[in-house]
Amino acid sequence: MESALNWHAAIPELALACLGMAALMLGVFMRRGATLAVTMFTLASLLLVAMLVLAADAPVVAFDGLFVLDAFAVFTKVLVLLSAALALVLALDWNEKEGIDRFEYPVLVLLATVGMMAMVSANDLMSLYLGLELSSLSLYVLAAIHRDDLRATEAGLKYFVLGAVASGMLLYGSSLVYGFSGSTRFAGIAAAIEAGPASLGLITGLCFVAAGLAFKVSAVPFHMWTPDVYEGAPTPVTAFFSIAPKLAAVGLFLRVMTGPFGEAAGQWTQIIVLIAIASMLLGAFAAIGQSNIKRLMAYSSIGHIGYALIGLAAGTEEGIRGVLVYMAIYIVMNAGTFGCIVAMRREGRASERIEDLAGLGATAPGLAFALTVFMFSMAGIPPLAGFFGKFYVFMAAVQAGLWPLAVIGVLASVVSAFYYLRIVKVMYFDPAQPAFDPRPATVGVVVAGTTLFTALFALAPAPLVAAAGTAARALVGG
Amino acid sequence: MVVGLDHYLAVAAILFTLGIFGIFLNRKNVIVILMSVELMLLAVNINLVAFSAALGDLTGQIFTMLVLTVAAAEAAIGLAIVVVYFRNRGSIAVEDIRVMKG
Amino acid sequence: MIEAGSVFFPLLGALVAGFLGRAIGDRGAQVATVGCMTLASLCGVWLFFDVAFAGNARTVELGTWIASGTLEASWALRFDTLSAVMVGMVTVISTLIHLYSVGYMSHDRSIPRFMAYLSLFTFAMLMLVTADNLVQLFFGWEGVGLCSYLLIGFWYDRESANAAAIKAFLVNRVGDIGFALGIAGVYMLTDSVAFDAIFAAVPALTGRTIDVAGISVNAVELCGVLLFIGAMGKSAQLFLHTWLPDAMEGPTPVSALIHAATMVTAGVFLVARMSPLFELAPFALSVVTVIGASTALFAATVGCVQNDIKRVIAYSTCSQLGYMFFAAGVSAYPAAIFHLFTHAFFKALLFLGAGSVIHAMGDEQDIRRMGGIWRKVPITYAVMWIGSLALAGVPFFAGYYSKDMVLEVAWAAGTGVGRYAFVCGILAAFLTAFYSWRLLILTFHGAPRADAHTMEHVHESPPVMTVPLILLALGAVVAGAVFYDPFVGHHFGEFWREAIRIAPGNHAMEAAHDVALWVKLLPVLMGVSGIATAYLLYMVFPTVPALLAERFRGLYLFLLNKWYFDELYDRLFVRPAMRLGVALWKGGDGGIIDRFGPDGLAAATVRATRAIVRVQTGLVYHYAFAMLIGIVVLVTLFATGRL
Amino acid sequence: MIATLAFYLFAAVLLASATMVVVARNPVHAVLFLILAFFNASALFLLAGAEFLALILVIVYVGAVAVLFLFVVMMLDVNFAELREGFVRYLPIGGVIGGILLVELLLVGTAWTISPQAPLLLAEPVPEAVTNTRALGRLLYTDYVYLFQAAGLVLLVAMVGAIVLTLRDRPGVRRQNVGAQLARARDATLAVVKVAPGAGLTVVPKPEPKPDPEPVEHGHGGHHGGGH
Amino acid sequence: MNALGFPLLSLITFLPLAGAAIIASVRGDEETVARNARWTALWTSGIVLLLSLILWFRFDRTTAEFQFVERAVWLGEWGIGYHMGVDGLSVLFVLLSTALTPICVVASWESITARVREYMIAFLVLETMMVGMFCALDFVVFYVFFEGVLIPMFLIIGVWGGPRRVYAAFKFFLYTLLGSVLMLLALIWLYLDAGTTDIPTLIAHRVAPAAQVWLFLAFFASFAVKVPMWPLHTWLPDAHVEAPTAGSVILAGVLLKMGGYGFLRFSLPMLPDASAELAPFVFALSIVAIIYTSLVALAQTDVKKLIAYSSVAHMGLVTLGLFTFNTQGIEGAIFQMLSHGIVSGALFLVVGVIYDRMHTREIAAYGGLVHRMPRYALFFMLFTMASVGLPGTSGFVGEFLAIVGAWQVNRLLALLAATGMVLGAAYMLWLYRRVIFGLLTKNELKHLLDLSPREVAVFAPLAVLTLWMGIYPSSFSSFYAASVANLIAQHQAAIQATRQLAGL
Repeated sequence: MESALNWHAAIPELALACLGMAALMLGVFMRRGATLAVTMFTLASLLLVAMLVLAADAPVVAFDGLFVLDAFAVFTKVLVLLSAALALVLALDWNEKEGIDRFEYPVLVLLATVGMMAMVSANDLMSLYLGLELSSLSLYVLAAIHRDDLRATEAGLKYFVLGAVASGMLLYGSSLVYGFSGSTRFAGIAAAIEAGPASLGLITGLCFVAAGLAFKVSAVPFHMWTPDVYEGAPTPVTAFFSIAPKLAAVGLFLRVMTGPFGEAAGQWTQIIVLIAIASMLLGAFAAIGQSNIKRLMAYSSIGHIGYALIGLAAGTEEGIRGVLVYMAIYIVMNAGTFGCIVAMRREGRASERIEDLAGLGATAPGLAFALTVFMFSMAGIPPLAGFFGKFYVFMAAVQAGLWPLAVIGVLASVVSAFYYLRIVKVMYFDPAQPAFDPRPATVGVVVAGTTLFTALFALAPAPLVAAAGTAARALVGG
Repeated sequence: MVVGLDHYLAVAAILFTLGIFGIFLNRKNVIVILMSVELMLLAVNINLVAFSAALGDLTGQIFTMLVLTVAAAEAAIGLAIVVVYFRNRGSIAVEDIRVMKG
Repeated sequence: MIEAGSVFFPLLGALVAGFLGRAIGDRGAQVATVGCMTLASLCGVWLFFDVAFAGNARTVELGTWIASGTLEASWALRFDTLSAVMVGMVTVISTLIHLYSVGYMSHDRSIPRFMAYLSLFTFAMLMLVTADNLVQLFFGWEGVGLCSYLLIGFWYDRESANAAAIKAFLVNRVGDIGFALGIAGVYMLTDSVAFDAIFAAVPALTGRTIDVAGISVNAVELCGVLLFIGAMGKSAQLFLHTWLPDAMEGPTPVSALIHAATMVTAGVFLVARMSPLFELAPFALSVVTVIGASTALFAATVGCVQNDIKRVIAYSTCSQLGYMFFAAGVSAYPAAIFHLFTHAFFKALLFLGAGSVIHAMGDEQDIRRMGGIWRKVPITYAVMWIGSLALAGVPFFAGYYSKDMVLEVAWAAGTGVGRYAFVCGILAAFLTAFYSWRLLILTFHGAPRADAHTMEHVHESPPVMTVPLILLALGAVVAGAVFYDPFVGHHFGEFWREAIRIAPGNHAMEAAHDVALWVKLLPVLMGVSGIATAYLLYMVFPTVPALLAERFRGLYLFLLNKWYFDELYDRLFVRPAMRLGVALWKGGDGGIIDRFGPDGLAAATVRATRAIVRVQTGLVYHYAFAMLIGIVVLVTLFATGRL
Repeated sequence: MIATLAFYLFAAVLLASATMVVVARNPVHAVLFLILAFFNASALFLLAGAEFLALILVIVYVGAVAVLFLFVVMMLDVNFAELREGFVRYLPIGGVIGGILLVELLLVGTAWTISPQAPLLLAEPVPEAVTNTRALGRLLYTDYVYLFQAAGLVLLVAMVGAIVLTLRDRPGVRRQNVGAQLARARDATLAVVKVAPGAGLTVVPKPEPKPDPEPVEHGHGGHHGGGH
Repeated sequence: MNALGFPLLSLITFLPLAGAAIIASVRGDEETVARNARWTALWTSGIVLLLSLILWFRFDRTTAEFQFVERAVWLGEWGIGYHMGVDGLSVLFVLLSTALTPICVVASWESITARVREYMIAFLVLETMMVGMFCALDFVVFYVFFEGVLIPMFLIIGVWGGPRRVYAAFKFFLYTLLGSVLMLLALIWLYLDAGTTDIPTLIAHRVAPAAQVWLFLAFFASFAVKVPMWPLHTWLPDAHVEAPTAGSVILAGVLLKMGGYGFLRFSLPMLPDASAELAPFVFALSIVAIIYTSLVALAQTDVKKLIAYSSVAHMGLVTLGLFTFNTQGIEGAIFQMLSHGIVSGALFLVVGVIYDRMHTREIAAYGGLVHRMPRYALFFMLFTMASVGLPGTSGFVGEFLAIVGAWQVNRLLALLAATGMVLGAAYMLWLYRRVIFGLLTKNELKHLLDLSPREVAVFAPLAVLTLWMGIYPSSFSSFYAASVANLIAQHQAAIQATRQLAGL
């Protein structure tokens, strides 16, 4: 057990937390234009910290084993920071138009990001819990930040209640794991499991922990909050929800299942398989009937989590790599898609219905093209980026011999292609509606960037795959 | 510790189950749900403390402290959300919270 | 060059008339095609003598066509006696018919197109007969089929013409299945499609069997039968004959050229060409004989009661083709080709004569509305007589030599099927003479049955039509006598050389010269009595035929309706195919595949979606309950999984 | 023996009051039962030897959290609610599922075995001869300072969150602006007017009020205005 | 690189994308954009065609080796890389794709008036996908292009299609996607088994016979839908009918070939045992396809649907030929695919001509067109005859060879396959008769104009190709003869090896 404090491993987190507080002060003491300034400050902070993360030398175990910084954490953190930044950019204009341009917004996003970074670096059940709660609490508030909007507050309430239940489950599981293994350190738990047949208590604890984490990644059957929260929360918040916390939660899920519980893989593989199958199927089927695009994206994200979990179910290095590649691509696609959704404003009001997109191909060809790229990519059609994510997770599944999972996965992807296509259909085949309001430059930049990434990923997929491979190796060992 | 760990665990288990029951059998108002969550956390704390005592390890107690801290923060945020929701909806009856569904 | 010229001049003519027709006008097109045909026929005749009589058989390779593994079919012009005979005959007759068409079609709207089709047809026919491999033969085979289709449907405004054209094409295609499979079979046996290689390889194949749907059959026999099925289609033999009478929807020169002289005889040519193979396939030959003989009789019976002048001749053609086949069937290929050769002259003559009559009568084809015009169209009348005499086998006309020969070889073969063929042939000879004179008498003699207006305008055809008639009549008179010796005389082998191979055991040809006298006389006797019967019934007692028709009404209708083959096929194939098509479309594709396939899946998906979405009630406690169920299931699974 | 009895007593009261929290019709009663439950839990902590936590539970929970609950319940003036039919309808299925869970958890509790490795894995064995509070404190501020800081951030988030959600600036509320008050010049407020004799007070000219130098901003101008 | 010194195949593949980018960057009013889009598309596809002609001249026909090979690191994964090249099996399909695209562009010149820019972009992207697919020598690269085709095609059908375009587009997309995702799994399995997705290596790789069946079925799911084989064909009539003319041309001309090419490139060489074992199953489906769809075609009242069903029947002959494993069968199948690409494409263009004028595809709405449109009738006749398989046209060679191939495997099979000769003639001639022949009685038809010079320019190259392929097919078959021989030799060796193993 490391006794050194090694606090420098947590410099990015510390820096971000301090910058967050500075941002808070900035917001408090600035009067005019505070929101813009704080947002810019926050963006700068996020990018700065991303660089800090990249500069950190991994692997380091810090704080008496509470905290770990390895390639996996670096990979995930960088993506979390980037996606948080993307979500913030999307919020800039939208919040102002909706009258929720409060400087606490970026601060909360930043604090949530700190929590997420802590999550993916967690090496102990307690740091796991604190990181999780730090991000969750911020997210609850963000969901309800449009406090005069019934749907936003309902979203916040539902998210909070269910989130609290989930964290209760996670905690209960943590307590059992602690009790039966004698340690909260991941290494200790792993050692305990390795030592002998895992006791019933430990296994039950594992179940509860898994359930709590499954809630965070919104995997079936712990997904029920997702559609309502996605629909109700302000669109930039939904965008944020669908990328950064998702990624962090998946990262955490991966770390917990492969780290402390890695030795019990034989026990949980089938569970993950079941959850993955259920998520893929539900994501595919439930989205078909939706008329609200945010709700549709919620189901879509549930489905995507199902695919990502395929890699976890495989449990191999390739599987983890697949998950990471998948999530990285997923984040970009989702950021872009939500960028398009943010741009859906007509006569000053946000529109969320899929029918509102009708004829977008004629009225806003660029936006329609971008959304088309994202939809086909999400459906997993090559040569767009989404295909490669699927390719890698399915490769892991096939390698692990998880044929039912793979077959159901590809079939579900066909079903899900249906509703992605429907959006394309509405945009291109249906008669045009009045044009949307001109979209702000910030959104345009995000959408353009993500579109380019999604469309051209096929040209140079190697760097991302290699980085994910390194990260995966750090997690499950060479 | 004077009584066996299993007793503590049993109490915690019952308490936890009660908390869960409170959540999905409750039709009255959301605050009761928040209170049920508090019960669940309490059960966790009992577990942790009991394990801590049984193992002779302080980690459990540290964990409990953290849980208490977070639970307080959670309660604050939860109640704040309940308040803003009440302002919008004029009700916090659980069955009224279903603008979004499907 | 001569070789290529004889084949490709018609193509040149066709292309010029077809593509430049608008530029060079009707006259230009006529000149171009007739000119090209004349050149071709000069080449053809020269080749006929050079190859057949001088013995300079040769093959001109033009290039590779299809090459796939060992299957190599080249574009080649093979001139041996058989081809040379055909080339000479085809080019000459085609030239005459081209010439005739200039007059006959002079009032048509699309003369260039007609001339182009005719020339194109001739080209295809020449490609057929000069093929040195089965595939090129098939090319010509299908090419003539296409032209036949185009020419039958030449007057595309007419529904009946279109229907007849399609019918001709489709029935031919049925035969072509046999042909194509026959080629495949031959290729598989001999590893080649070129004649020389096939003929070289065939003798080694005797007794080789091949598996067909689990049954082992003699491979050579199978190929023979399949090839003969192809021949049946093209030559309108029984069961696949139905298209030929309908094909008379085409302009008369077409009937003369395609449906009498050349194309329909391609089947006979095929059997003769494949004689080395057929000689090793006695069963296939028996089939050929039986089908040929039956067709000869069947078509003759139908011909007796038809009222359309061209249809009568068409059935007659059908019947004569039957003769040729049964001759071939008893291994007397020279006799078959000889009959083919003479038949080309007199049958073309008959058709063109009929065309002249139709022309004179103002496009009337029903002999019941003719009569009493013989004085007005003397040349036509004369040539029709000549043609009929030749057809009936009256001595010293062309038909006499060839038909007698055919009947003699049938008898001389000495086999059961040979005897059957002889009997059928004799009966058919009687009927042939009968319907020929029935036609002559009803058309030219008796009281005029056309309206006065038509009668006024009855006139002899212009020279451009009568000259070809006369030339053909000449052929119909002398072709038999002149070519009897080389074709089927005692030394026929020196004439045909390698072109026709007859197995040593089959000696019908030789024996035919030594048959009993009654065998030689009987056909003539039957012909004469047929003529007499017709004279009695239609000239002397013109009321009797109607009475007979009334008396034997069933038989009459049976014959009139051509043994109800069309109706049978309609019921058996055409209508079921259409019904099946609709059923498979609506029921199969729509009702089953789509309903349970994509559409069914889509509907099921939507149902599943509704059910799943219903779970998402929006109520927090339901959500929490779902989580509870989830955790319980997880724990239970884990717990029980460990037990 | 007494301790055992005490355990059963406190545990029984704890569970009973927890049940009442769930089923009480009056939310205020529910909060009060919650407080009772906390007290009993605190007692159980004591029995388990966690004095510091026991006191924290009472002080933090009862003193702050439970009171906050009470406050909100009263503020929102939630009506008494009937147990709706849903309760009865869902009770059987809910009961079954919940029952299974309970059985499973109890099974865990009773049939437990601590991993044989556990003694070796203990991160922080209870030190001898140090009070519970001191031991905890030593740990919290040394090895676990990371967690301590993180918990602090959690509280910060809670604070920011609660404020951002619930604080409202009511437009039109007058606020004391100390700076403005101090910066006020005499000239701006006082006008010495010579009143012509006989003219009366009818035409006293008022000085033009200066425009507010810092207009109250919408939204978040008030966080530093006090009140929190 | 390769003998040419520059990456020809990549250039051919990706040049259309450059064209698409140019079109996308054009600004201006609608008319300007449309005009620019048309011309840019024409120039781009024309240049691509010219470049691809280098293949025609520089391709070494004596070898079965891959030529013009290019390699590059791509996924970073060991065994998966960017690998392009052509051999005899694929080179003609590349040419077919590059030849049909400019024709489609010209054919759409006037008939597409809405969103011309997007239309032309879609076609150029489509060209990239098609060409790339035929050039790919890495399975993953192949898959990327294979699936990528769906995107532009979906849009082409959906945006510029007929009244039921949405249904058709979805059916097309989902149906084919369903098939290909299963292939993806097989691809992955193969990769894990062989450690590479490099096609030449995979061909040399031996897969355990037991696994072959599963892989075969997975491949089959993809290729059989694409071909399409009965009973997976129902997307085709819908897609064809609703697609705009040029879309139908590409669909019939190239997209259907992707299935046949897939069988040829993957199923046959990589899974020889399963291919041999399941050949009867394929035969049965092919025969059903030939007869069933021909009968259905007979019952059609819609011109395009009739031709669409005829495609299914013709492709039935292709699958039949492919699985005979003899020279004639496979060469016949390849030739039939090429010929069908030209002929059915031409037939859809033929339909497009009258559809552009009359805006109906009902057969009953036509009749007697020959009176007004003799040139049109001529072209229609030529392509009809080619479709019927008349010797001298391209349609005959493939059909005949396939039947010859089938005969060597099974006589009954050949007989049933040959029935298509009759049925095909029946529906095509009947169609021709109803549309072209007869009296011109319908008033609205009386003012039709014959083919414009632009339309003649569209048909003339196709007509020339049809006749050229029919009269001198050797100039085409010489491309693939060596490759087919090699394929068969390898197949027989593989079967032999399996037998020996089983014998031991």
